[in-house]
Amino acid sequence: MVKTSFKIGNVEFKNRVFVASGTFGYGDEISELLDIKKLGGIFTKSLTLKPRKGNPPPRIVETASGLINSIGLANIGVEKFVSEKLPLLKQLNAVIIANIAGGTIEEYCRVLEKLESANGITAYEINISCPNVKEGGLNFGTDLKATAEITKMVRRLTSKPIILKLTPNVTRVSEFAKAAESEGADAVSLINTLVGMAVNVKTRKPKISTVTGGLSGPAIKPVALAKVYEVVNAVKIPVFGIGGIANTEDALEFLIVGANAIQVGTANFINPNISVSIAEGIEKFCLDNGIADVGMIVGSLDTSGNESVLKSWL
Amino acid sequence: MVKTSFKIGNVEFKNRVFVASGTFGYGDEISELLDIKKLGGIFTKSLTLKPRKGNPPPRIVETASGLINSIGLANIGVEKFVSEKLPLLKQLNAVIIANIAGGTIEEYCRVLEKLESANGITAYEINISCPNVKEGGLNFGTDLKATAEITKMVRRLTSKPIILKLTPNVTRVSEFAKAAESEGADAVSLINTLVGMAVNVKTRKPKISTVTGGLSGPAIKPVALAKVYEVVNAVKIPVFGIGGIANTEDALEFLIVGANAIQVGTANFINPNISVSIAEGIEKFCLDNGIADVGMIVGSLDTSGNESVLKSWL
Amino acid sequence: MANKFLDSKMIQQNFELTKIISINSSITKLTFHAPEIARSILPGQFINIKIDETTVPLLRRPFSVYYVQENSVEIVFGVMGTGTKKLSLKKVGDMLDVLGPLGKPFNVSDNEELSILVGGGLGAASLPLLQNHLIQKGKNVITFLGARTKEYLLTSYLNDVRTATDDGSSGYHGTVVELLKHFLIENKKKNCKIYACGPTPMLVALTNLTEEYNIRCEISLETAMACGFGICQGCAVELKNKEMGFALSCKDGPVFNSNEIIL
Amino acid sequence: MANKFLDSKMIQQNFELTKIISINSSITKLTFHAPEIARSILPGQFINIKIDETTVPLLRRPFSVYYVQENSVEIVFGVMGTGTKKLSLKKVGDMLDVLGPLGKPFNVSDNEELSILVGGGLGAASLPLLQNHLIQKGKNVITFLGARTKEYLLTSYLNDVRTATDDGSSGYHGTVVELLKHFLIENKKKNCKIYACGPTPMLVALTNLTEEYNIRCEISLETAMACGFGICQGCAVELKNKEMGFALSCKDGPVFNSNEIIL
Ligand SMILES: Cc1cc2nc3c(=O)[nH]c(=O)nc-3n(C[C@H](O)[C@H](O)[C@H](O)COP(=O)(O)OP(=O)(O)OC[C@H]3O[C@@H](n4cnc5c(N)ncnc54)[C@H](O)[C@@H]3O)c2cc1C
Ligand SMILES: Cc1cc2nc3c(=O)[nH]c(=O)nc-3n(C[C@H](O)[C@H](O)[C@H](O)COP(=O)(O)OP(=O)(O)OC[C@H]3O[C@@H](n4cnc5c(N)ncnc54)[C@H](O)[C@@H]3O)c2cc1C
Ligand SMILES: Cc1cc2nc3c(=O)[nH]c(=O)nc-3n(C[C@H](O)[C@H](O)[C@H](O)COP(=O)(O)O)c2cc1C
Ligand SMILES: Cc1cc2nc3c(=O)[nH]c(=O)nc-3n(C[C@H](O)[C@H](O)[C@H](O)COP(=O)(O)O)c2cc1C
Ligand code: FES
Ligand code: FES
Repeated sequence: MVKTSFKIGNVEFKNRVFVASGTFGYGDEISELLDIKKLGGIFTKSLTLKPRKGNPPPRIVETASGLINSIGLANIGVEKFVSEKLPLLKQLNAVIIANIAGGTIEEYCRVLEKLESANGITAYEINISCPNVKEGGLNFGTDLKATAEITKMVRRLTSKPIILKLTPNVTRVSEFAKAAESEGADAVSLINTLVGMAVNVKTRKPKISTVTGGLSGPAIKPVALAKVYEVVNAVKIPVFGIGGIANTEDALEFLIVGANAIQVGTANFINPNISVSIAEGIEKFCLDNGIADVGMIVGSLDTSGNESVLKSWL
Repeated sequence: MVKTSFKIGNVEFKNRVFVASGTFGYGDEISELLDIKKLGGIFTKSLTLKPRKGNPPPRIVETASGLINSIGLANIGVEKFVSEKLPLLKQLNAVIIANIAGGTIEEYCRVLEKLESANGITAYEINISCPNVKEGGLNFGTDLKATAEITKMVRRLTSKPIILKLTPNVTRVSEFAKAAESEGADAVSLINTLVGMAVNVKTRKPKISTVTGGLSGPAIKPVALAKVYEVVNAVKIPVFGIGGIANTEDALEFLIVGANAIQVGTANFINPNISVSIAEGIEKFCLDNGIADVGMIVGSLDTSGNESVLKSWL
Repeated sequence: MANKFLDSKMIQQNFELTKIISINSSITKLTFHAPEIARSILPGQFINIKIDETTVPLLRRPFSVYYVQENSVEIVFGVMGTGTKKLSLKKVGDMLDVLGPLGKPFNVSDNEELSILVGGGLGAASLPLLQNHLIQKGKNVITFLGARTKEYLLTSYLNDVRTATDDGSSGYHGTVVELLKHFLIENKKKNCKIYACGPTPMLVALTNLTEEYNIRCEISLETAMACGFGICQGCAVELKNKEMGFALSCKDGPVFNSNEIIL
Repeated sequence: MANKFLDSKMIQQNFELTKIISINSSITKLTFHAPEIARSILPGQFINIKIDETTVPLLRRPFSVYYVQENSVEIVFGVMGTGTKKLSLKKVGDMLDVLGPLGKPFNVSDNEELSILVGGGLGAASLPLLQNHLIQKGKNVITFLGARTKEYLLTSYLNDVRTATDDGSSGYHGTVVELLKHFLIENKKKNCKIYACGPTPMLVALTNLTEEYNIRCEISLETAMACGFGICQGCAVELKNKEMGFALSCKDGPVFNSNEIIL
């Protein structure tokens, strides 16, 4: 028997494989194709205070081994989520982490309060890749102060685990992880999508209605691994690794680098059952290699004999 | 007849297709396979004051539609370049832009001086994706002050065009472009590689000797286009677009977004003749579409009817 | 816009390719053994195919079911890009990773006297199955097919077909919507209903025509999709009723009433 | 470490696949019509193949030339990952985008009495061509082949072969280097030279053995490569002489004297 469970704060999760926000609907849609009980948990689509229709089409375009999206956080709003979706998810025995988005810090707080007063949410993930409406659209997640401030404000509202979801579109993501840690976040998750763009050469128009969108998928896995590596070396709180994970080996790469758990995103679109397969694949890897606890893989990267980039200059 | 030439500062280039630094050797190696006279020019491998052996193997690994490298700026040093390579390149009638790297600002200046006193360099590209030895390895290119300072110092040493090569691994690359512009750079080029990483799950070792390396190739094209879009909207000086360009259509995407010219990198490894094919392809595109001057494509992106990400929140 | 057609349960499975036919230099027909899909697919629904195990193409590619015979399912397609190119190079015996049936089918339970099917190019791929379901319901069915040249006219399996080609190489010389207009003018049938699939310009022209003549019209869209089963929200379609926001082409469609959406 | 072997000019060209043979479930042999390569390739040189037009795999894949007959070139390979998998699925008539010949060949002009070829697994792919060149130079040649099981022993085209397998299914039960050691002990030949290609552990063992017995030894490496023709500097190999920095496997190699590099 392999130990697959792990803890964040005082919450124990069944295993280390989760599905990423926005890539699994609200969790109820594809319950026919996989047993969501077998996952560590489900990160919901980002929830906002009011329902959001989202951005006009075209919202997606495929690139080399990647996908650009600009869904615009289309969602049914927190209230409808609580009244319509949550009961369904509870029936399916899913572990639910609610992902929260907002245009102001107050909005984040209000959404969290509404979820807190409902029943059945295990933890919160705070999506800070949103434009700060009051600061003229500057992305919260690229603003160190705003990141710290959001963390501080939501922290006061709940004793459940808070996971700050970091954007990779910054110079030093570890500083953002540290800010979240010092304001009391229980964990961080990364990466959200990279800013990306594609152009239709015939029409000379952007292939995405908002000109730029978020790049995800296997193309970004190397960037995600490097960012996770930077963060695990900077903070003590657990890290969720996200970005281009499409099979067991990809997931193991993140765990070895130091992610305590992983989230599967874009790959769900291609193979809706892939997250459960990965959870099983990790367990099998442990069995085959005589590893008693998946946790023993976490951070097992062997960098002996490696050279730092600086050293090569000295 | 299509006009393909364009100017940077007072220098006229034959066309808008160049080969990127570090992806074409010194320019002489593959002269059998293509006619380098047909290119706008060749950006040399980064040149440093002393010869550099580069990083230990493994230096490269392939990822999904991408390549991570950590060559470590292996090069023969500026003096040997001037004495051994430059004469060969002049014989081939190549337009040469020397790419300069260093561990200190003084080193950049010394390299440039040595090149300036030689004969046959058309312009300089300053690679600031190097660790600043005096600042404990902080990358010059992620430090706004250092970027401005380097530009200022090299600017004083030459009247030839200076092109600042920007790293994408920053929050707002346009700020770096503006700093370069205001210190007198004639152009900027972007993107250099994204920080990336890959892990061998069997050995638990990084697949690159320096743990992280630089990600290039088609995987990064969407990121490169978005960064170029950000920069062309922020500065007036010309922009070289770089990142994942592998065919004529890719090159046109960059021109449409607003790059005045493009550089082909990783694709040279796969098809050493591709840059010349792209130059021809752009000309054919213009002929087929009745475009008299390639410059008319530059910045022709049609964003009418597009929505800003902020607007979707308001 | 909830989906009322989840009767045909979505499955993901590998099916064996049993036949590959090049209909002509640009159109390929694949047949695969898939009893589960053959049994449950409804006209207008689609399947989503993972082309191969690599990440290029990354996403599945959606295709209409062209025809069903016993336990076999047929699709037809043209080479558009990497995905369809690779698909056209498959060999008999290869396995095809299929997810489906997906989407909302055509509504074949209306009370029209004459069912008029309209297909443009490879859009005609969804018509044979539809025709058969309508005939089973006791309807009179005729089909109008348009294409660039006669090579692109998918007339097989269709009983009563009128054709139009851009180059005049078969049937009417002009667009299929023009041809249909002539027909509607000549045959002032009262109670007809149109079912259509094809390129957007054709659907726009058709929507205008059916509004003018006040004829019910269902159209099937070929919106770009990331998942195909309702979880990514990538396939948004604008609704005429702005209050309603966007519909999802993969779940609320791909079949819509022509008067409810903005093309 | 300048390349002295640019006599065989590098070309990039599409060649037609004329024959595909599955040597067994895991090894495939491809033959293509390429007079230009057939004429100029030297033993130990390699060719770099673009698998298909997509970006997965992105880079070319290097292969030794296994054999040359008239205008045809043969390669053999096992399925390792995406590139070799896709290559194994090619069909006769497909075109193969080839860049080559590349790299520095074995030096066949030494004055040894006995030339000993050593191949491990698919590393043996470079030996037949080498054998023939050595025989043409009037040398005595024998070959030692090692592999996991007898299925992986590429004995074709080789005249005088001794084999070793990990599972004992053919020849000596053990490694090919052990077998060679027995041979060297039994036959105290004075003047022999070893030419080897195979997995790194084999080359390490061989390097130690040849140092012990003070025998000249050239080894061919299978370093990962991005370009294959000297412009990326990705294929660095550490030299024993630290002063010299790194050699490039694609240009200064893939053949090196075993005593000049660190494996
Ligand atoms: C519900 C549905 C049913 C479909 N049924 C069929 C069918 O039965 N037969 C058939 O041949 N095709 C059908 N299509 C279209 C088919 O899915 C596309 O042709 C295919 O995805 C193209 O993939 P690719 O990788 O070859 O091309 P890509 O490389 O993805 O694209 C190549 C070019 O085609 C354009 N393109 C891609 N997808 C579409 C699209 N959906 N509509 C219009 N242009 C597109 C791209 O913009 C690009 O210019 C259907 C699409 C949908 C959504
Ligand atoms: C000069 C040279 C000559 C070669 N000649 C032959 C030949 O004649 N026949 C033949 O079968 N192979 C030969 N190879 C090896 C061949 O190039 C690789 O097997 C091939 O590149 C693997 O590609 P892939 O996409 O299938 O595997 P990938 O997906 O790239 O890799 C799959 C697995 O194989 C490993 N791998 C990849 N490349 C190598 C390598 N070069 N050496 C060892 N392990 C590797 C990877 O680490 C990974 O674990 C040669 C290599 C070189 C450099
Ligand atoms: C279509 C789509 C929608 C997404 N929506 C959200 C979202 O609502 N909230 C969020 O925090 N992240 C969202 N993401 C980001 C993913 O959760 C994930 O961080 C990212 O896609 C990288 O992982 P991947 O490469 O595995 O997809 C979305 C991603 C995609 C592709
Ligand atoms: C193997 C390799 C070596 C490189 N060496 C240099 C270098 O010496 N100096 C530099 O400024 N950029 C260097 N680059 C970056 C490229 O010039 C280019 O900015 C980057 O690869 C993105 O373009 P691409 O995706 O077309 O390759 C190198 C890139 C690669 C792949
Ligand atoms: S394609 Fe994903 S929701 Fe429609
Ligand atoms: S593989 Fe590029 S230099 Fe050797």
